[in-house]
Amino acid sequence: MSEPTTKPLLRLKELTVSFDGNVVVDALSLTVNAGETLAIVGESGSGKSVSALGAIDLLPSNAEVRGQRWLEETDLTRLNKRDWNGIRGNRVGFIFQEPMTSLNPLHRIGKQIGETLRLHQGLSGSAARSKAKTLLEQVKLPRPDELLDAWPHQLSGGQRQRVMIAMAIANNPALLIADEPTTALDVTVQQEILALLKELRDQHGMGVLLISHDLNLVRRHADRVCVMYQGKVQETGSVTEVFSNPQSDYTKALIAAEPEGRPAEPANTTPLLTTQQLRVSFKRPKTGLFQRQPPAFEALKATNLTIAPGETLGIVGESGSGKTTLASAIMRLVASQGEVQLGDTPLSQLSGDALRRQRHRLQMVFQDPYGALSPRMPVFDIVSEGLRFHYPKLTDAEVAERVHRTLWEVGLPESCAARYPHEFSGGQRQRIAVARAIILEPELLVLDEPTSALDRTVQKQLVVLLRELQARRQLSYLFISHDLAVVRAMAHRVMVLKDGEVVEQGNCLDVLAAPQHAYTKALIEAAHLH
Amino acid sequence: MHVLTSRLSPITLRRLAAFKANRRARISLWLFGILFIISLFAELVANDKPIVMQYDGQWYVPLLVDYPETEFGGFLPTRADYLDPFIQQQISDHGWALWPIIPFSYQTLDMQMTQPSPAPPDSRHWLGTDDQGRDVLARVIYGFRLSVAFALVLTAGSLVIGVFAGGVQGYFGGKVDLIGQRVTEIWSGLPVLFLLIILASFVQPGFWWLLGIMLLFSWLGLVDIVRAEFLRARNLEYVRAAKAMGLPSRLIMWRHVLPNAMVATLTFIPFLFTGAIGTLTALDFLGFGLPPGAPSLGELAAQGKNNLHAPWLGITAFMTLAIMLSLLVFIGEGLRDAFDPRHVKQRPISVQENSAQETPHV
Amino acid sequence: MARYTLRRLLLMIPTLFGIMLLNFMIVQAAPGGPIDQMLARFEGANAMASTRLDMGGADVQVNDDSRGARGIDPRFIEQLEQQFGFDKPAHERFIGMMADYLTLDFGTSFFRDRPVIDLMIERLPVSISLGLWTTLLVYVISIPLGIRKALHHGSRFDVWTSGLVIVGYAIPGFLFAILLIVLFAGGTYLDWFPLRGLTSPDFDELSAWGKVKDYFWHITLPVISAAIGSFATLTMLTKNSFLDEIHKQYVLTARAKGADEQRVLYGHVFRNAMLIIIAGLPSAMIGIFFTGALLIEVIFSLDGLGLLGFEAVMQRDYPVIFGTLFLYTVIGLLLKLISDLTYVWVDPRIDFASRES
Amino acid sequence: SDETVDTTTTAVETVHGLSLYDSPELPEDFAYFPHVNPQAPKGGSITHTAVGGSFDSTNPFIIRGTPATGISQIYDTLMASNPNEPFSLYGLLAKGVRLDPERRWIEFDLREEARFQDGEPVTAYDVVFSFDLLREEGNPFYASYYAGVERVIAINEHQVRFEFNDTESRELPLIVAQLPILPRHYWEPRDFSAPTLEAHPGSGPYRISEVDPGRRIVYQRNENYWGKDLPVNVGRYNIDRVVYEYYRDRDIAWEAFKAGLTDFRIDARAATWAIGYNFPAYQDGLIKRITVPDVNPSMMQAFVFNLREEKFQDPRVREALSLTFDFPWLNTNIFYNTYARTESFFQNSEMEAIGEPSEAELALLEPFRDELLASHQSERLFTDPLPIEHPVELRERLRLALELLREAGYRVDDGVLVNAEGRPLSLEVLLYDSGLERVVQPMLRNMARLGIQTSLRIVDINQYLNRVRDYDYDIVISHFPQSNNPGNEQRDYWTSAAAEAPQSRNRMALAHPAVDALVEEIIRAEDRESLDTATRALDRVLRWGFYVIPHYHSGETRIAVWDKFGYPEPFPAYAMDLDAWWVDSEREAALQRRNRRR
Ligand SMILES: Nc1ncnc2c1ncn2[C@@H]1O[C@H](COP(=O)(O)OP(=O)(O)OP(=O)(O)O)[C@@H](O)[C@H]1O
Ligand SMILES: Nc1ncnc2c1ncn2[C@@H]1O[C@H](COP(=O)(O)OP(=O)(O)OP(=O)(O)O)[C@@H](O)[C@H]1O
Ligand SMILES: [Mg+2]
Ligand SMILES: [Mg+2]
Repeated sequence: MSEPTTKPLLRLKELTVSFDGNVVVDALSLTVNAGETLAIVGESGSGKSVSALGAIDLLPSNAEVRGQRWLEETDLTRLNKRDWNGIRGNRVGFIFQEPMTSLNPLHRIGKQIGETLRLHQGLSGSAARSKAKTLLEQVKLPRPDELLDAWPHQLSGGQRQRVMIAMAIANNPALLIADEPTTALDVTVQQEILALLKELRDQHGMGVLLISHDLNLVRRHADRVCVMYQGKVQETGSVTEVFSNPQSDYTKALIAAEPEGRPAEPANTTPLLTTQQLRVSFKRPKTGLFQRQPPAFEALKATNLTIAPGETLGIVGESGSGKTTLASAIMRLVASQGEVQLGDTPLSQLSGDALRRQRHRLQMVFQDPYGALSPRMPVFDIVSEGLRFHYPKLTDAEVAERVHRTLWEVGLPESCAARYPHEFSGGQRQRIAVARAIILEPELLVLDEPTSALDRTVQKQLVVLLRELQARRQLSYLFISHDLAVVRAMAHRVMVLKDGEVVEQGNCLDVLAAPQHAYTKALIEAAHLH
Repeated sequence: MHVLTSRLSPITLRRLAAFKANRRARISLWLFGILFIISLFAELVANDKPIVMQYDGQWYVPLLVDYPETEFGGFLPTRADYLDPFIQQQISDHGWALWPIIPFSYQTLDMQMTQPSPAPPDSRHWLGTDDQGRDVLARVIYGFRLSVAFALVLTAGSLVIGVFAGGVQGYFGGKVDLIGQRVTEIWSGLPVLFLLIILASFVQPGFWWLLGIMLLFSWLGLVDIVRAEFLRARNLEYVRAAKAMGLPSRLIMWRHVLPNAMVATLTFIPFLFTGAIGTLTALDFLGFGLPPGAPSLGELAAQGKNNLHAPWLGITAFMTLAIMLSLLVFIGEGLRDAFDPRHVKQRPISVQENSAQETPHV
Repeated sequence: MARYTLRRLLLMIPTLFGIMLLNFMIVQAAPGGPIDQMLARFEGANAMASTRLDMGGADVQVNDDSRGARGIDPRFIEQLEQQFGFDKPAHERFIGMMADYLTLDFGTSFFRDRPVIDLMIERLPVSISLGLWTTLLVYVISIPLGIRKALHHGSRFDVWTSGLVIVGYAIPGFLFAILLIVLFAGGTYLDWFPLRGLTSPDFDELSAWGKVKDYFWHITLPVISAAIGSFATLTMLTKNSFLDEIHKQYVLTARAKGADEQRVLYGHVFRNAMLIIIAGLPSAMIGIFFTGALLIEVIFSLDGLGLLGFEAVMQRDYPVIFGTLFLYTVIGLLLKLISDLTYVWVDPRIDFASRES
Repeated sequence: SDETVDTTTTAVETVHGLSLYDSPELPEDFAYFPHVNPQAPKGGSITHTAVGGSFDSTNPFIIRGTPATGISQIYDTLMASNPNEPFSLYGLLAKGVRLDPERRWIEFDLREEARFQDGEPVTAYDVVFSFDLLREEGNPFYASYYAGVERVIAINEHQVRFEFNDTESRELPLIVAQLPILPRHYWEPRDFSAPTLEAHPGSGPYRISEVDPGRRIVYQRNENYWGKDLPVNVGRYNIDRVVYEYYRDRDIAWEAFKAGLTDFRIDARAATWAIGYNFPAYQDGLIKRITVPDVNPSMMQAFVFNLREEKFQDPRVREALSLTFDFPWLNTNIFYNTYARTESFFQNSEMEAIGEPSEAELALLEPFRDELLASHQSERLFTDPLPIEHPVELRERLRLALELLREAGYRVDDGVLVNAEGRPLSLEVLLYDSGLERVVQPMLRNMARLGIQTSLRIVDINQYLNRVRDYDYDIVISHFPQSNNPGNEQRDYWTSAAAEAPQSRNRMALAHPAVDALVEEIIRAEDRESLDTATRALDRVLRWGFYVIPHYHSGETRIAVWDKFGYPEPFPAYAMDLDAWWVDSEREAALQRRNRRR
């Protein structure tokens, strides 16, 4: 680890943020020095993202920001729009928490990265393109040439996150604010990205404000840490200090929290879900409207799997390896070849109404919770909708009761029912998405990275909740995650995907303990499981 | 009030609050409501017969009952014309009458005009008379009611049909779209003017006939935009999520796609509304509109053109339309705000800078 | 996409056929045909369509027959029927007409003895002038205005500009046109602009610059009158679409990149917000070209396509009715296809494939 | 031509002019028409507003195309009429004329110096050609107009002869004398029946100098006009440029006049005339308003009952309905008191019936006494003076109307007027011009007070014509324009034969033996006196029959001009004769200076 200098880069003093009078960040003060990584950790919804956004004036207009902010010698509170444009993207790079929704859906990847370069380096045309390509290579995006011409919706979650990172570091910023930068990345890629950031930090003396709930990561990559709880700073200090000697209760709880335990063994082994030779291919991005269509891209190669009632199948794998695609194929949300059978029902042969009638049996939590929530629906409607439809007999009061209970179970206060999705933190939105799915108590629940935005305490709570549901109702889970600790706590069996192919599968503990495939080995190695 | 608010769900309360916060919208809604209610009771406001009267000690309610002139000493056994000077003389000799504020109905020809019509506004005719000697204000009041009713039904009708047709085509795509689109194309190719001409050769086209014919075509304008918005929205993640939840297409369209695909449609509603009035105007103007004599704002506008020396006709038509449209647009904005999840209380977006400046610096 | 486009192109044939057939049937069914028109002319009641638009003036019914009409020779009617082809049954006429259209022969006007296509070409300059400048003016003003209004939603600026465009919308275009003429071109107040036409009589002798000046001098009032009512919808649509997009996450990303307001608005939000507006442009064009300006044309004595079509309808000049209808329809269908392709171009996520219900 | 020519020709005296009944007033050696100013200066220009929106043809003789206004001034006719006499013609292209006393033929001697504008001489062959051309390829109107002509023969290059098969009509010789002569050499190779925009040559005082469809047509005075010194032309055709400016919209045309873009305007509207003249140019005295008393019978415009309808059979019903038309109210409140009630079908002429019927009239009427008593249900026709004095006051009119209706068997039942069988009296007025709604509505309102169920229907003109042709209406507005010389057209207006024909002008479908006989009497009339007697008798029959509800007329033409013209005063008795106007160059220059300054 490089020696952090003491040259202060970003200083926040008594930063207070409130939404329509509700204080969500209360007098936050912190300093990020050049060449140093300051991590903010804390409970989901504690105001981490809001503070970061507040620091560089990116909050929506119903937010009120008070307090003082300096970037080196610049007083950030006194900047006008033009000054800000010179700073943002140039001296301050920002990686947003929700990579899935943060890219402009109507601009190609190359253009979005190129724009940053053009704005601050004046690069354009082929120069920008080749620089963009280099950046994509740096963030380990596969097929960079092709993906430069891809639209954001053609990228996997992790790929989009890496595009965000590439944009943020494109101009070698002095300060990088990284809000959960690696949530959608598998551990190996995560390692490489963090190494890249470290390299930049060391080379250019970049300061990093890292927001993360992954304490492992924080411990290994941050110099100092700041713990937040309910909008307030609990404690600040060097990583070693805080981790070895936590002061506040919350910090203690946070450090102690670790997904643990094992799911109950399924009673039944007749498979609930079977897939046979399930395959998905996508059209490759085209550069022009009337250009020839390049050959299809096989995102998921013939996959067979089974899940028994009450069983959890964990899916791990490289980012972009086809996990989401597999889930969507099982859910019959993308066009696929091969067989999917749920119980006795051949899902893959159904369509229209017949398929729809089966849908309440299997539910899905989408990887991109923000995008998957109707922006004009208040949370109560979002959560209750499926219930009302699938159980029309329930009275209004019963529905309300179940909605509130479910929200409470995922750790959201009842008061949030009347709010719209955009008024939540990333982790809160993720929990809304989970609540919407579990309230239906389906037979099979497909969970695509359901805990990526959650801090350990909430994560633990959710894992417990899911296991409890499973035990009670014999639910089956298809559980996709990069977080091997969570997978270990949830899954009976795991399946490892790479480049659209299953490279290894087996009993969860066996695989984790004795991986066969080189990729799995690397993965487990990088994960630093305890 | 409290009982009511407590029964409403929090989100409805929140929307109400957002609407109320928009002062313009609130005032516009009130004004529009008042105007519409006044026009609903037009018969009480502007009429050529007294509301009640007493004659030779007897009570009469001419507003509701037609009395023959012979009741009041005349010779015509038909409905009395209370504006006839003879009858007026009789009434004042034998009793009294309570008149509406404007003693003319939309079709009343003033038989005792003081100047040739179109006459400028004066104390007798507050907005003057038109070129047939009818009171403009009375016509505006009745015309407002007629136009608003026409526009209301037409707008609602075209919204329902247009959104449905556009939505279905956009959402399902494929053959539904391909065939639906061709059908709408053929449909929109129908010669409206000729249909009206044919219609006019069978019947005297009245309110409902015109409404029917217009309804056949007015929705076409909406189909394309709704379809475009649905085409886009159906690929969004939350629509996939709704689908994964097992909702039927109609619910997905209704609850998920539509609210997010309604920007253009919502924007157009006030204009559809006035557009409907405009259509009526144009039809009247071309002579395919409401039967002669009907209180139509279109006819007023046409009269304005034909009587340039009587500017109050054109000005009245214009003011009526302008006020009605402004009110509707402002109400529309209020509704938009109310349903906008990100609605911020009437503060320009550029506050970021302001708030930065407010912050005291050290 | 190429296959889809091809399919659409092929489908245009039955669509066109359907439209023509329906129109043919309906138009034939309407009372009063070209023969009646001829007889009317003969009787001296020249039913020029524009009198329909310009009525209510005189105190006596329009009639300029002073020769004293006499009975009509039935042979004359027969002769007319032959001349117009009405001696043949309707389906033969229709098939004949469609066959002619295949060879792009749109026939000759009953009353003017000019090929329909010539009549249209002759009127094109007026329609294009009006349509093009009006559309341009409207788009150039409304879109930035709408964006500005979205940015300052609820501010005083927002309110008064709303008021302005709404008043413009509410004012009946023909009244406004007359008002402009009275104020700026009549004998009562100012006399700045010409009353009529597209160019001056001495246009051909003017220098190039003089021609340009003369043209715009003539077109100013008509364009303003035609445009005045169109600002409102586009402005409000722009505003609301922007309001809808401006809070999305990607806008934040763009801001975080350091893009200035212009870039954020025009480079990022614009494309997302403008789907409907951009895609609607082709149809807006056709609307303005071919139908929009009937009354404006009458008031400024401009002979455009709008008037041609309306007069043809009023005079039952079938070749002109069907010829113009055919051309409009073809252009309309093509523009519709283009606008569909624009959707995909604007938003690559859009496709036209079927979604199972 | 090789036709055999009747040699009786020479026996008939050659004369210099023709008149309908008597001989022409002016002597053979008259120098110029009495009303003209022979010293009128030449030059200047006059700009008219053309009506009709646009034109697309310069050929006014065919049915296709919309012809430009004023084309006729490029053609000379055989003879020209004197505006000071009811119907007298003097030689123009023809220097002499011979009319067979039996009216079997007429011959014209053409002037040798007559030239077309392209220099070619005007010959008898051109006359023959023109006649045949118009009759065969021209507007079918000509075929019927000239139906009484058997054939036309060129006797030699300068003599032409028209032979008639209809020797009854006194008018026919005069009608052919007004035949416009078209150049054969020009038209022979061309298709006459197709509209054209060419500036084709005539022989008249003006030639087409600028054709700009949709905008204007300009006629230029022909400096070398062959006939400029002819007595019929002296002091006329003084203005160099005659321009017709086209405006599609009436109001815009009015603005154009105010702005000085046109300088001559006939005001058709009472309201504008009464209150419209308050703009700067008028206030500065640059515009002059002239009212010219009407010189021809005022046209009868009226609501016409369709007598095919059972309900209008009873004259008492028709009279009662007539009483509901409250003209004084209309005139005061709508028309600024500028109109007068039309009473006669020959209003404003000596042909109008006034007072009690004269002996001569009675002589014509007596043979039909029985039929008339039956159809009119009263003797008034024979005894009462005209005009019919209705009560003026509305209530009194309604009282009378109600009485009449009661007499006719109607009664009011629960506010509704019903006949003996209990069927309500309902009627519909059919219109295509919504501008006249204001004339109809007050009447309908008064009818409603009698308990009649009324409605007004405004349809587009095509449907209107269609329905009118099929007699599918109760009441329409129609016109009966009359010239000073009523003739054949009267058959079309009134006779039972016309009532059967689908295209006739007998809109009321009137079929009455007395009327039929009177019409023939008019056509046969040998002199003015007997013509007037016959028309008066007809007028009486029609008026006492209440077949129409007459409207109103103005009795004068309202002209507004930019003050630069000179014109003959007093105006000639039988036509306004704009051709005798001239331009005062000094005033014109002053106006131009002023307008340029603006
Ligand atoms: N636009 C908004 N309007 C109202 N409240 C908001 C808005 N955005 C965020 N909040 C609230 O502010 C609080 C802090 O949110 P923030 O996004 O900073 O949380 P976070 O610490 O980043 O959590 P996570 O780890 O889940 O991302 C949350 O309680 C959230 O509900
Ligand atoms: N609509 C699409 N069109 C083209 N390619 C696509 C599309 N969707 C996904 N892909 C590609 O398919 C591959 C698999 O994507 P998928 O989303 O399944 O990855 P993943 O395993 O879920 O990755 P992550 O962990 O990053 O979410 C990726 O390379 C992606 O680029
Ligand atoms: Mg966050
Ligand atoms: Mg994924």
